[in-house]
Amino acid sequence: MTDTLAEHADRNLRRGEPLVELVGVGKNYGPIRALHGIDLRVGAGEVTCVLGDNGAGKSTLIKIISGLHPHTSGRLAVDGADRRFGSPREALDLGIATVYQDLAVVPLMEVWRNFFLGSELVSGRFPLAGMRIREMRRIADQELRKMGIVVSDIDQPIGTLSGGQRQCVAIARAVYFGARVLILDEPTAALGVKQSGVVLKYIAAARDAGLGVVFITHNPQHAYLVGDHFVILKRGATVLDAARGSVTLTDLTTQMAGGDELAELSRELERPS
Amino acid sequence: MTDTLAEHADRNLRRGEPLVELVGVGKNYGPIRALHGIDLRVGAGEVTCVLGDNGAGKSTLIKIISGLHPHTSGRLAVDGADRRFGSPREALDLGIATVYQDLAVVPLMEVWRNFFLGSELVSGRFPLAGMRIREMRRIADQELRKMGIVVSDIDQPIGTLSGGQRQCVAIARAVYFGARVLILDEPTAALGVKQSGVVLKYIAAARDAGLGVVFITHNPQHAYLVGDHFVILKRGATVLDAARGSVTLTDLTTQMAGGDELAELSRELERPS
Amino acid sequence: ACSSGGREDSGADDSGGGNAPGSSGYTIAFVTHETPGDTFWDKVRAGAEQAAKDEGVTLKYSNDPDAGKQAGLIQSAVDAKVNGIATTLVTPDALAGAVKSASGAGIPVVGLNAGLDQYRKLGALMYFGSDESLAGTSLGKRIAGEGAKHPLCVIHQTGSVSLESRCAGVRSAVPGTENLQVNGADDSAVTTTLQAKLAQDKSIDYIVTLGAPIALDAINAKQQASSSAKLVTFDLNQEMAKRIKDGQVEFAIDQQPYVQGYMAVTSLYLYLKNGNDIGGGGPVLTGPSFVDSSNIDKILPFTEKNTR
Amino acid sequence: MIPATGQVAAPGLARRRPGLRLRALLGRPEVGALAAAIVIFLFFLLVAPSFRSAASFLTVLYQSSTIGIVAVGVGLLMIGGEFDLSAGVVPVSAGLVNSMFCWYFGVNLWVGAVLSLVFCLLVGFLNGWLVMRTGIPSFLITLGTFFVLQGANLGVTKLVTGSVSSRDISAIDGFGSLQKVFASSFAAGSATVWITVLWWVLFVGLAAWTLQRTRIGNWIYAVGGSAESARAVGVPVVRTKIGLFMTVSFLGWFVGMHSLYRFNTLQAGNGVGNEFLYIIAAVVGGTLLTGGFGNALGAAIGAFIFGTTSLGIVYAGWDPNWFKAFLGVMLLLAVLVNTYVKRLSTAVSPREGGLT
Amino acid sequence: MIPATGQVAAPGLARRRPGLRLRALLGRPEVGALAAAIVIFLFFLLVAPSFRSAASFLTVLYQSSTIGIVAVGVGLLMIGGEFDLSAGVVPVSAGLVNSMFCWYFGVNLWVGAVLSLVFCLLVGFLNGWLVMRTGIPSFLITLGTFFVLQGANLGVTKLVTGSVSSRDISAIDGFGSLQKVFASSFAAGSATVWITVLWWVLFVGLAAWTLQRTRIGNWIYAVGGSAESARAVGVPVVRTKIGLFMTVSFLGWFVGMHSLYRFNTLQAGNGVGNEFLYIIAAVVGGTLLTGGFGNALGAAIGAFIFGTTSLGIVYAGWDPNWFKAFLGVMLLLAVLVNTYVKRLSTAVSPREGGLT
Ligand SMILES: Nc1ncnc2c1ncn2[C@@H]1O[C@H](COP(=O)(O)OP(=O)(O)OP(=O)(O)O)[C@@H](O)[C@H]1O
Ligand SMILES: Nc1ncnc2c1ncn2[C@@H]1O[C@H](COP(=O)(O)OP(=O)(O)OP(=O)(O)O)[C@@H](O)[C@H]1O
Ligand SMILES: [Mg+2]
Ligand SMILES: [Mg+2]
Repeated sequence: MTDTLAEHADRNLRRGEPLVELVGVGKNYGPIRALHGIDLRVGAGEVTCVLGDNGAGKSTLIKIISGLHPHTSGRLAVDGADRRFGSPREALDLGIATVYQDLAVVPLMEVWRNFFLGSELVSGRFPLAGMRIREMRRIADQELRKMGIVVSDIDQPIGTLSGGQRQCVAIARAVYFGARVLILDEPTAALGVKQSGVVLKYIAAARDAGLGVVFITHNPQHAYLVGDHFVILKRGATVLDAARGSVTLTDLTTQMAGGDELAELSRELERPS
Repeated sequence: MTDTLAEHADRNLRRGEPLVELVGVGKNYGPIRALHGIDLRVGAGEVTCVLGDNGAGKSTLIKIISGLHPHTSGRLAVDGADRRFGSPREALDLGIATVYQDLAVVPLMEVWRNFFLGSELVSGRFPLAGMRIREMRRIADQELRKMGIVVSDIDQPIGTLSGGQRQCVAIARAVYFGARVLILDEPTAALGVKQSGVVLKYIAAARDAGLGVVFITHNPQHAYLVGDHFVILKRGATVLDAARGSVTLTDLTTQMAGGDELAELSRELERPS
Repeated sequence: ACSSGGREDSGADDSGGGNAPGSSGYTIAFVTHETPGDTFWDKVRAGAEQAAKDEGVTLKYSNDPDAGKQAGLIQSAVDAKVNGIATTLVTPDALAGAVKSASGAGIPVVGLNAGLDQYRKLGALMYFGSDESLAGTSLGKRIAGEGAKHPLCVIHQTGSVSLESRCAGVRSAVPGTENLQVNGADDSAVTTTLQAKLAQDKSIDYIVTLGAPIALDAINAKQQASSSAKLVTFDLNQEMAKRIKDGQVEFAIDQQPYVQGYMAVTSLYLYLKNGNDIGGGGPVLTGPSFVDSSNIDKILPFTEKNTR
Repeated sequence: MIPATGQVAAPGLARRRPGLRLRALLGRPEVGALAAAIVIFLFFLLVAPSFRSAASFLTVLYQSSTIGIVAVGVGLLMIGGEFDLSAGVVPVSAGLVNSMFCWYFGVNLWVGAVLSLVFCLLVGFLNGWLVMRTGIPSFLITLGTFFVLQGANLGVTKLVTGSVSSRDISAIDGFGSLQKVFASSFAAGSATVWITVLWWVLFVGLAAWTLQRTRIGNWIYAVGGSAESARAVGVPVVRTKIGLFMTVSFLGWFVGMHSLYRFNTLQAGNGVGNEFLYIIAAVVGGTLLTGGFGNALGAAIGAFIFGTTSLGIVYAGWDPNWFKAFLGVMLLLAVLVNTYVKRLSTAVSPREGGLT
Repeated sequence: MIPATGQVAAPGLARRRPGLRLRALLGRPEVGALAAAIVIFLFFLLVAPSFRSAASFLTVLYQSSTIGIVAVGVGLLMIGGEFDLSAGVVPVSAGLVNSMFCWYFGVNLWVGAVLSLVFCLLVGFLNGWLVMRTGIPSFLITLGTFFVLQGANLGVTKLVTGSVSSRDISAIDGFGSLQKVFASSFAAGSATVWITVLWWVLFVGLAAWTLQRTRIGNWIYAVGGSAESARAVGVPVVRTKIGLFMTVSFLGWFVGMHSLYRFNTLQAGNGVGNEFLYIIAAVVGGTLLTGGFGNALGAAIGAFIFGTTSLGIVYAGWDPNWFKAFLGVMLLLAVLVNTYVKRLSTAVSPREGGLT
């Protein structure tokens, strides 16, 4: 699937070029202010990690970039042009693909249909043209296998897969369709060590293929393995915005947890093994 | 909330006593064999960690113990008596509380109603007796605060909370109502470092209060911090079943990932910082 | 019986007599546009069944208020190769095709209840019934004679052709006639709607209901609205007959549904058996006849037997 | 034990902000419906002079109550995620059972009323039991019951009385007392107040209490919102749903008793189509068709909107040929006002919320 | 690049096991419905001698086609997660527009037919647009349209023709050719085959193709199964749903044309209640009321079951007073067979699946 990335990547990407830029972006859900004054820059060939506590506004941020919710203040530019997405389709058409935290799958539909949903392969341009079903099933199966996921039947409703398997389908889909920007909202949350590793490799591969990646995670180790740029959100505002060179893993962990909790925790919970 | 645990724990628990025992348990979903021949023992004051790849059958296993799905073969004993749960209520009534991977919350209902759902505090025994709403709201808010989660309005529908916040509600609920056995299916998946730490402390506290804990996770570090007993599943069968004394964290990681992937990965992805 | 007011054991089955069912060997399909549960059609059917019993005919009754579906029912009777078909012709244009296919298959068709003007054109042999607009006109003439200026015609089924033509008949005699739609499936809705109308327009001097059960609701509504409008109605049933007797309803216009049913079957029987043509090439009118205080005593006992 | 770090949290954030209380009030599902009801009511006050009297208002209330009593039950059931299409004919069946049993055997009407109650509860139980047992959608199960009852009403009545309406029972013992309970009225000035209006208020109050303040109410929302989740946390899903079906048929029985003791006789073919009105009332009142959201008061207001509109058009004296068109426009208007008011108060509608 | 470790996986596991193909076939939503249809059909063959002829079968097919054509559209719409209550009166409106326009202005009937088509598509568009625009449930929006159309049908017809049915148009230009298209029939042996049956087959085939093999079908399932998820992955939810509403009204127009050119005149009050039959047909055929699951063939089979049952009872000569009761029992039977067959083939019903 890393080869998938290289194959599908837009050929015009040049490392370091800004793909998506947010300036002073804010978002209110009715009375609830979920985000305010966020600046963010996603460059080609770079991985931007967004970290933060639960409820900090990470998902809200990526929903704005992926066109799911429009922002209520500030501005969002893609390739230098100001945009205000009316629907995720517009973002997708610009090559921005997203793995949502709740995965955005349709439980009753087959795995392969979910994989290609919204970007079906058709055999003609007229509305009732048949889909290239065999090909779609093959690709879906193949891309899932690349992640180490073997579903017993690519035709089974995605609702019957395990949580992690569903997560993998969503990731595989985004990787397959993301040509310029890849956004991942806690992609490794439901995954085992092996699958997490695969996902991290994908992220690295996407970066190497010149894509801009936004990676949301709660795991500073994971973030530090692949990130070029780190943004920490707290209650809807940026509290840290640093390049890889200017922070260490320890800094990151400290900032995120508000104290090096995990180390302390190990000590606290320490017991004979 | 660790005090919550101590308060709510059954006073008759004695460390080491078997609470739940599974012998040769299996489960088929129609044609799909999700589990077979599983032996498991949950002792009072012990943490049993269940690990395994995505789709290995971990969730299926805990659904059997919590009464959500009946097993199709083998036997399940609680306190030495053979059982076959017809509904989760029966398990709950035996003091077995569960955090499901998909959380089992009702999105449109208020946070506090979700917290107390199925175990409401009422002011009388007749069917139309009023609920002690003020008290329930207070307790729900308090238990969430203990986890470091402050929802802006305890009356907001739980569907509007962030993924991690919802996860915390489900955990807080199980901890509050679990008197003898606590089952947690990937409780830290959606959580930040801080909240994960809180959850691990809960697990330790539950163990110290004499409860039996089943802890499912993809994070061997987390598992090793608190576990007394480790079970690894692979394609529905047990591949490792060991006490804390007989495995090391490295063994565990190796077993889970089929090779010490993460270390290798770090090397693979290594880049100048 | 330990409580009064209930059923009185009438002993013998008064519709007795007749031949063994089907002894004549004829099967007759009887198709109407009844909306299920209407007392009027219940009597048409009772008449038809009595005739079938008397003449040893096997009767197949079916009904559907939707014209297209009624045509379908006639078609299925043709498929089943019955010996004769009696049908109402309330929507002659819509039924023409089905009736023609029956004649084409050599099955005699008799019209009843509605379709006075068109039954010949469709190829039906005989016709028994009144005519809705004729009945409406005669009712209108009578109340006009009594000084009606502003009658209210209550339609209890939206868009029903037969009910609309009754009201149109009334209006042709009394131009001040106003229509009102009510939900005939719900007595309280009928009552309150009428009540509201009577409150809204105090000048209403006559209420014309188009079915006996609706007239009973109208009595309720009149009381509630303390209206002094007079109440007249189409069709009879037992309860309503009592209301005529005690003067709460001025009169009812009756087209003798029992006769329509009975004659339709009988005429087919005679045509099949004996080649008879009843009516001598013209329609046989079963109404309209008026039921009022002058003749109610005679008619009341029959309503109890569900034959008027 | 270990002091949980999490306890240190920005104080006051969970306190409700000043604006929130008003918003919370406005956000209640029935507020939009109430606003809509007021708009529609004022509208008819304006256009229909004869609408402006206590008598008219009470007529509207009466009409609303006959729909509203069952609509409240249907609303609860729909919040619980199920439909009951048999609700329209159950009242007629109830009345017929009572009426014909007592007429045929000549026993006191109270006996028949109790029998009829048992019968209705059984129908409700059967509906619920079949739905839960077979897993077939309630829409289909109750559609079956609807047809069966509709047919049986007609068939049995014909068999017993020889005609398609029940016989006059006003002379049978017990009529007077039953009429007092179910169908009496008293004068209030020039107007008549029907007892059903009071019963309606009572049932709505009870339903509202149950939904908001009791554990059963909690369960109703839960089984409608997500039956699987509810089951997982120990809610007795089956019992709750069966109970809801039985509530609907109980209320159906009640309205059936009213019709019977108000009109003495019943048409066996009646009631068809009312099941639909109940659903409309509930949905206009803000109940979610897919379950899990709604309110007893809302359903009552929905019934009131429907009653006001259908009678208001008559009071206004508009062309009856266009009746349904007016009704449609008014309903749409009511729903629009409802939605608009709800929008004002919350950003997240249940339709939008939930996912993502 | 880096060889993805994940590629090493148990080969053959994703290959379908031998039992799976049969199971997959049995698991298709229409198989249960088909079994039910066969059971019902055999039953009537057994009990009703006059049912055993080609003519009867074709009459049943014709009857089923008049329901089935619209039911297929309604089925698609329901899979897409929406209702259309106006579907019952749209055919009547369509016929009336055509008939009265041409009668009043004396123009060729083809002009009226096209005008009527435009009108119907507009109604469908409006339904869909309002639903998507306001966020109000389609149940309520189309209920409004239903009432408005029902009222307008009556009001306009009375205004134009002075009665409640349209005038005979068989003498106006274009009647013959239109009748050929919409309402012709030909003899097949002793029986008559109506052209609507052929159209029905065509529409079902088209709908089945669309659902299973085209991207639009994919979108229909997706917007019904989870509109938010579908939107998130770039499915044009609004366009898809509006398109579905327009499909339903297009098919309604078609059936309206058939009625008009078969019966020459139309009653303005007709069609009410049919919307319900369409929904029943779709649901009996295995469509999920909550959307996201179902099948065009299933809806067609549902219509066939309904047609067979309602005519079968007539052919069997059973007492029409009990008609509805028989219908109810038969429907329940069909649904039970359907469910049972589906159970045989899969363990996970959509009701159970999904969550947890
Ligand atoms: N309702 C169901 N119907 C059919 N198959 C199911 C169902 N639920 C689970 N399965 C299958 O059973 C297997 C085990 O699933 P389970 O959810 O127990 O995995 P898991 O170990 O919890 O995985 P994860 O770590 O991804 O949550 C999977 O192959 C899954 O596809
Ligand atoms: N649709 C919504 N309506 C109202 N409030 C919302 C909505 N979605 C999110 N919120 C609120 O916005 C805030 C930020 O939520 P968001 O989902 O962006 O957090 P997050 O950083 O992704 O958290 P997590 O790590 O737990 O996923 C939270 O307080 C949440 O309650
Ligand atoms: Mg999030
Ligand atoms: Mg799992």
